[in-house]
Amino acid sequence: MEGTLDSPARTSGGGDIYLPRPATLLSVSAMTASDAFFELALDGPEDLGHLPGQFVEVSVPGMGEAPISVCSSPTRKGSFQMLVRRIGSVTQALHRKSPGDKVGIRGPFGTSFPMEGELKGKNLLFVAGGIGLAPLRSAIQYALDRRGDFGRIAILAGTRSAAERLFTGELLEWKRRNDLTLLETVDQPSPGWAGQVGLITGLFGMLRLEPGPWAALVCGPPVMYRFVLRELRRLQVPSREVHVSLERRMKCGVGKCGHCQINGLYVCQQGPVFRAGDLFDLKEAL
Amino acid sequence: MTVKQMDPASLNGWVDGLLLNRTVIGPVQKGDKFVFESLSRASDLRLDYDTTLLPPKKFLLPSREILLTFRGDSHYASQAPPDPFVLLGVHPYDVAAIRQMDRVFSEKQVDTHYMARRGACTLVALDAQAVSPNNFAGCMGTATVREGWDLLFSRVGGAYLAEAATEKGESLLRSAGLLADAAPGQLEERDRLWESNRQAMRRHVLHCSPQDLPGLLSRNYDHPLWQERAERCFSCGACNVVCPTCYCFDVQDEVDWSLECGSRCRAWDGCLLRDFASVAGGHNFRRHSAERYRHRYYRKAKYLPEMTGEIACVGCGRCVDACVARTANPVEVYNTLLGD
Amino acid sequence: MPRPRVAIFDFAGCEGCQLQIVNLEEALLDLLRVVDVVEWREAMSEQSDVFDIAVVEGAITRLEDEERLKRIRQKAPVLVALGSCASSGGLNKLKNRMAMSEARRLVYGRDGGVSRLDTAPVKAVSEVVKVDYLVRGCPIDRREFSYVVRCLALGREPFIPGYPVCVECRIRENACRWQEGEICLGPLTRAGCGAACPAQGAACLGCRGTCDDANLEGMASVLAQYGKSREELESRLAVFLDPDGKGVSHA
Amino acid sequence: MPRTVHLDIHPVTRVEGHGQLVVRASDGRVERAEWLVPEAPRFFEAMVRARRWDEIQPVVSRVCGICSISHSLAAVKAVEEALGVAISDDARMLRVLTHYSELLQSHVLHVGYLVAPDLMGAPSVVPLAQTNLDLVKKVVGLHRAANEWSDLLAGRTTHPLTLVPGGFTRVPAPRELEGLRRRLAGLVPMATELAEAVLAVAGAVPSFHRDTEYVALRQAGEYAFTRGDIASSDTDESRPAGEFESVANEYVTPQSTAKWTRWHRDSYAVGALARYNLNRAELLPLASKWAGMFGLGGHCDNPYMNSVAQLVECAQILEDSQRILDSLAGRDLKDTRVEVHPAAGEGASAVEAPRGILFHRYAFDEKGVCQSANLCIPTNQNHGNLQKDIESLVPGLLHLGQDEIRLRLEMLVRAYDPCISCSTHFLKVRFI
Ligand SMILES: Cc1cc2nc3c(=O)[nH]c(=O)nc-3n(C[C@H](O)[C@H](O)[C@H](O)COP(=O)(O)OP(=O)(O)OC[C@H]3O[C@@H](n4cnc5c(N)ncnc54)[C@H](O)[C@@H]3O)c2cc1C
Ligand code: SF4
Ligand code: SF4
Ligand code: SF4
Repeated sequence: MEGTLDSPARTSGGGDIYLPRPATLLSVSAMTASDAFFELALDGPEDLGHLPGQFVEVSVPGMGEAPISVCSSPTRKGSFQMLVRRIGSVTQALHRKSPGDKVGIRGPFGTSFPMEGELKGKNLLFVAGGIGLAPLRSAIQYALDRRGDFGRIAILAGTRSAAERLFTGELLEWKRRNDLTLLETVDQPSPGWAGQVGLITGLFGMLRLEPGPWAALVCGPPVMYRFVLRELRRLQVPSREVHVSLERRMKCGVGKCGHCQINGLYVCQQGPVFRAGDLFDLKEAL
Repeated sequence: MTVKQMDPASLNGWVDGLLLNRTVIGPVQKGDKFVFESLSRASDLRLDYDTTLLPPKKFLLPSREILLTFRGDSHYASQAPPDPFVLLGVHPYDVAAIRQMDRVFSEKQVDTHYMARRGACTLVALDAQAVSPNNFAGCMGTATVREGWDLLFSRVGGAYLAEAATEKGESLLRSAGLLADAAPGQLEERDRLWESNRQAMRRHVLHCSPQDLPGLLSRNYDHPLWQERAERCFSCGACNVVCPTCYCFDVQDEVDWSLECGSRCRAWDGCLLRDFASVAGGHNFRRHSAERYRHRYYRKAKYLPEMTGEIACVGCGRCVDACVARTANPVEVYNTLLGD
Repeated sequence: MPRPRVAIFDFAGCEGCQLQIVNLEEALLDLLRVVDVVEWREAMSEQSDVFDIAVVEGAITRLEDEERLKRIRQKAPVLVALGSCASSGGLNKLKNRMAMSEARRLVYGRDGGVSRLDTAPVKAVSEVVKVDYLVRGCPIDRREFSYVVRCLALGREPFIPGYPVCVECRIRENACRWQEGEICLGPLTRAGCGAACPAQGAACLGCRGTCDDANLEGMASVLAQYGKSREELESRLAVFLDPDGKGVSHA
Repeated sequence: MPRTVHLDIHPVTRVEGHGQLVVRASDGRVERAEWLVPEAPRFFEAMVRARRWDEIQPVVSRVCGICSISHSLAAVKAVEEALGVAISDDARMLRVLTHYSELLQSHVLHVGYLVAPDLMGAPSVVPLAQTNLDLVKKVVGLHRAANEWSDLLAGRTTHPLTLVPGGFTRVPAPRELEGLRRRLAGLVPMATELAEAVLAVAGAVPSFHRDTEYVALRQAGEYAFTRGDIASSDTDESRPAGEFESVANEYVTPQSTAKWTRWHRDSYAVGALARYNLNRAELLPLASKWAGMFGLGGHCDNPYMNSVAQLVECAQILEDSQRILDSLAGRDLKDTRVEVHPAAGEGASAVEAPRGILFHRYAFDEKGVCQSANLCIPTNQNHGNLQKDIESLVPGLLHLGQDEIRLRLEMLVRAYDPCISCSTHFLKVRFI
């Protein structure tokens, strides 16, 4: 069993679930001091075939593998995108890559935001803390590409400082659209930042949700969830309508290695996207 | 198929015959303990062993195993499957544990590495002839097993009875030549051996039925025992390493001196180890040793059973043997939760 | 990518760790293809002031050595502490248990005035300058050293276990020293050596320093179950793990 | 030809530890010719105080990474004497074998890695790997074999694990010993090729003689390494190990920071050449042949020839190991560890480390806790003699160029194979 340029790899279905498929980086660009944005395509004719919220295992031979969310929407075919924060071996190695270089891809893995299912027709509230905007972006793009399928769209985004804001071009674009509401904040006042200052929970006060069926999609650092969920309760978004994407340590992505367990749940199988209501009984979850 | 009989000398002769053209792994002595090892001659076998330091999982899920090799940035190759081998002399509780691993690695996304080893393995079980000091398989329903093996040996009186359950087992036994059928008296004796093993393998006595454990744990997440017992715990993971049902692993890449070629290896990991649930950036989802200590019991007796219907502890007692702090005894934990 | 230039320096120690580099044997020739060794007093006469990686062996025992180490650090983009002496001070720190005044009295009492003997308390390299990587052990493990060198050449973080020696010891199916009636420091000591000592029937002495969150209190409470005294434990700890007698640090 | 020379070689490279050489001469008159040891002292005697009897070996093993097996042997022997422990004959033979592995490893390292570059005009073994890869591979192969030999018996090459008071924590299986026997037999041709390669460039070994007192262990009927009495080339008198202080009369001289030792004269030499001079009659045939081949002769007082004596000892070690392994073959090696009970007492030992005779002494209280220690290390015993050699050598070198003088002096230092990291015990620390 081999996966090389000349002999297209088998997909995870029949062969070795640990064998990556080669992919080529189409573009690499720095987004902040520690985040870089990648566009890539699998070698060979196949599309990645992911759903919004799913992740892939990215390999850099010699460095290892890391789970990374696909941050682009499957509505945009041919290639896919990811946003990577430089924090360890694999992510550092990715930051050193240039267009044309190869990486290995396994997946897509995990659950997704049910954009084609129950979220259809609903109002969507996105809550993104820091790099949590990356997995949400695939769902935001999806909703914007199929704008007619959804009701109102509101996006709350927070970062620690203005310098850490991600996807600033797109944020500007979204800001200008009149079919969605974007509220942004940064934790600390930063030079050149004239917008809101304070924790993301502060944005909820500025939010006026019209009545209607709201669903929330939430992703951010571990400390954020408890406070955001409290605000969502206050806004009377039912917990079964709250979809959170969680991060855990993960080594295989396929439910074997045991690392990503939250109590009895596997983040790579029953997650990374969970319904908040399913997590309340789990002491380790939020 | 009928049960056959074999005297110990011809059993040895049969094993020596097998060794001519394949790998045979069996229990041998190491110091005053026992280990499973690749045999060089049948006379090294210690079929009277009580338990081994490590369970036979080390031949199905090696402590360190190459998953794939790579060359440059885009050439990956799966590791070739192993040659067939015979795993001989596995006690019933370890057979039960292997069955649990079989499920984990074959369900949903099939782990071809484990399954290739498993497929290459002919599993020859052996009813225990001695009971180790901390064994409680009798309480967990694994002192005897009626499935999961290809061939089962039981020592009754001066002879071994051999029963094959699969074609693999039968063909292995065929290589022993013509064997006499077991006498009815011998079969009765084997029943008595099973019954006595079920009784003897209760060196610690669980005060409830295994089926009650998930419910028991549901009620005791915040019980003070977790903290109290974890105070002595070294987070040394010995209880994970020696456990036949623990299979969690870590994956690391290594390159050779070319810096271009190398391999991706998986190695045993353990949920008691501090960094098991820590992520990049420094957050650790089970930072305190009490959280990890508790997780192990929950995983064995609640989380996995809720998925599979089976308690992920077969009562081999190895964790009790291996814990320097003497704090890893599952029966003590459950009985304390039961209030006994 | 040009080969990184490596310079090897030594301070107070037994030079056993440098010897482990020599003991790579044939692999040393491979190593020399991956890195360019520009200075190594023990093995060669060549010297150089320009290098990318400084490998420092030995503990720091004199003020003049602190100065020399600082000069090395200034020139070194990356600094690797080699072995226990450099990583933690090693067993040289046993000397610190004796009050300096007593040491001086004992020394000067007979042959006073020899300035070289006026040593300062022993320090680890990291107590004097910033250290980027530690290769622990007394002596270092050759495989681990090779692995770290390859990681540095590749530009990645080496994976060094934070867990105790018992993990590797159980994997090797060694007889546990505690069951043989000895005090083994494996449960408190960082793995990575492959449980070299228990594999040879000897108890772990803790030469690789403490593991993450080493549970010293737990160890003290376990002693009685094995009929061991706290005195005996402390004597063991003094050799490598806790030479200052301050209780095992979680560093 | 009146010459002005100003040399300050610091550090002398390709030796174990930091050494410094200072030579100053003007108008052909030597003003200063000095061997200095600027290495930091490490206070091992202080470090072992208050350690328990079973912690002595692990601690003092760290005196020196090159000769840790010798230090370990000296320590366990002295502890055994102090606590009144007698080990089995098998354990004793295994210890000799273990010791041999270190002697071979150290000698190959010294001759192959550190001295050969001088003889072949290279600054180190690194460029030799380009020009003389075959030879380097042979050296590496021998060194590896010696190390794996240590691994088998001592548990590892540096800081042995199996050597404890009472015997061995683990002994090799008979099949492992048989494997070792075969392996060692295969090394003889390899060692011979190394010896022949050195012989081919032996012309580069300088000729310099100074009448010297040599001190080494002597044991009737064997080329002594691990047991025997302390003997001198000056007299027939010998002393038991327990009286080592009366041999190594350490004294302070204003000339040096290092302490010197003297027995019958102002200084004496220890090491392979000393052992050869005292024990050459006991050499086995192959070693005798090599000694003849290199022209070591009946008594040799050219210190540069110490490296050659080391080569001769390699042959001796390989040959004697075969004899020991033959006698161990097929034997049950079970009783190789006796139980040790802590007790009050004092004990001393003498062992031939690769660099020369090594003395240890310890005293214990009734709980087996160390009360005092004294370690007397070969390189220390050589410092004074090396200084005397330098003083006598330098005037005859002044007609040479500065680089040549430097090389000759460095070669002399290297010939002694000083192990300065171990010698940093240069003041005796006594606890009262
Ligand atoms: C579902 C999911 C989606 C994710 N999506 C994204 C994304 O879109 N973008 C993004 O940037 N990140 C994402 N992450 C996080 C990302 O996977 C990690 O940051 C990444 O794995 C770090 O890999 P690395 O090799 O660079 O770091 P590593 O070098 O592996 O580790 C960095 C740190 O992790 C810890 N660590 C890692 N391995 C070990 C080990 N074996 N033993 C002990 N400690 C260890 C250590 O604390 C270490 O300092 C996602 C994670 C998950 C689970
Ligand atoms: S319970 Fe015992 S064996 Fe398990 S990690 Fe804790 S100390 Fe180690
Ligand atoms: S938890 Fe302990 S007793 Fe149960 S199977 Fe694992 S090692 Fe055996
Ligand atoms: S011998 Fe030491 S390292 Fe090994 S398991 Fe026992 S305590 Fe741990």
